[in-house]
Amino acid sequence: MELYKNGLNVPEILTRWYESEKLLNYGAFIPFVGIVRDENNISGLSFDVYEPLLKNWFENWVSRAEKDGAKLKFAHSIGDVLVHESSYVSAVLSPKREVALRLIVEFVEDFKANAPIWKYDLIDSKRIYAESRSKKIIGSGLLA
Amino acid sequence: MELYKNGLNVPEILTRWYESEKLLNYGAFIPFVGIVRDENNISGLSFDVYEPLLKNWFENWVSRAEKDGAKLKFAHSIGDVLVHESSYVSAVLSPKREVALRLIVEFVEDFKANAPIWKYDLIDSKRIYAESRSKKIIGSGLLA
Amino acid sequence: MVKIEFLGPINREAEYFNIKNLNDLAEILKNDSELIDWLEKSAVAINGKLVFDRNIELKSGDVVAILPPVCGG
Amino acid sequence: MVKIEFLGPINREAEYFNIKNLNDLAEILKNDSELIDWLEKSAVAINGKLVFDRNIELKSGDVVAILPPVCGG
Repeated sequence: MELYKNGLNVPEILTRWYESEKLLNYGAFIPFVGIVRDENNISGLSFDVYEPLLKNWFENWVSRAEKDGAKLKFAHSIGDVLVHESSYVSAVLSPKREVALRLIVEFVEDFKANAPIWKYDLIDSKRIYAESRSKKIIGSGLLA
Repeated sequence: MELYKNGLNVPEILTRWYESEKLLNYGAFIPFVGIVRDENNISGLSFDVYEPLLKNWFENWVSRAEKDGAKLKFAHSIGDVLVHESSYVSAVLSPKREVALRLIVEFVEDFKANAPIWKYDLIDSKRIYAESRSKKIIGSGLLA
Repeated sequence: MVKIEFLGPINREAEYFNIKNLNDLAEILKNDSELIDWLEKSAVAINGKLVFDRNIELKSGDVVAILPPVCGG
Repeated sequence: MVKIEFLGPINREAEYFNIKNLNDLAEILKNDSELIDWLEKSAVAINGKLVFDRNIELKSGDVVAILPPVCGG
């Protein structure tokens, strides 16, 4: 798991992951790159991350992928990421194409639903919580 | 569509695709990289390509993706590709994550089933048609 | 003392309480009008692990995190 | 003349025939014992497009490709 302040260096990350894994006999390498879109008059997005739980969430996914003989990679931004920069890169490596395609879908969808990361729109230099796009984590309401 | 003799330069391809598309307001970039596995005592794989039909097949997919607001990329090897090198890279770009995840699965699966590419195992410097892993193209048997 | 962290958009300094479990914490926090809306939509982690039971015993040094709705990527 | 290409593992030089459609081609090729197994599992393209009808009219200069089972990637 890799966390970086501000936008990600996508070519560096993808090249490093590919070069470090290509001799390990995985047949399929499927990255997912999230790029900040120019929309809603934002100048960018900003992110808070709760690292202890994120680490835990990711390690659970690593174990789950290992049972399928697959490996996962994950990088995310902290702080401001401007429009057309990237805030999120993950990847699945697997001996089997079918497993890799299934896992990248499941992993990215679960990331969206449960990774402890908070998103803000950057508008007029202000940080506005993206509440309507946010999702309650499983188990929410425990203290209500 | 890009065809190359022998193994692909994956970092160059992914970097070029990312850099050329990142300003075009796609939110998700999902590459698929196929790496030749060390198995069955092969030294590598070898490929024949029928370029006129491949071009046609790919252009149909480009049109289909455009209807969803998405873009497709495709690179493949011709000739010999050694173990741990890559023979196939494709990618989907889309404003929406869900569309990109769906398309990469559909595109890669249809590629496997219908792209006019023939695969051979390289064993003891001989080229052996990978018949048992090959699939009949839709419409096969027309002349039988 | 148990440390309570309010994450992301709750935007509030951590606080320390002498509590035995999450029932105690709920009793304290429900009187805080700033927090009441957040509690309904927030999950809870103890020492970096999500929990789903208010009766889990807390000890001094534990860290409880209040996790509002998320949106990574 | 219509050019017939035998692709991939069929591993055979192209041939030229004076034919009006794929029925004519099937008549010629079915007598070739080397090809008979390939025809059952091969698809057919005319000028780079897959076809599914043996009655499509062929004209001189057309290229017919015989496409055995594929496995890209």
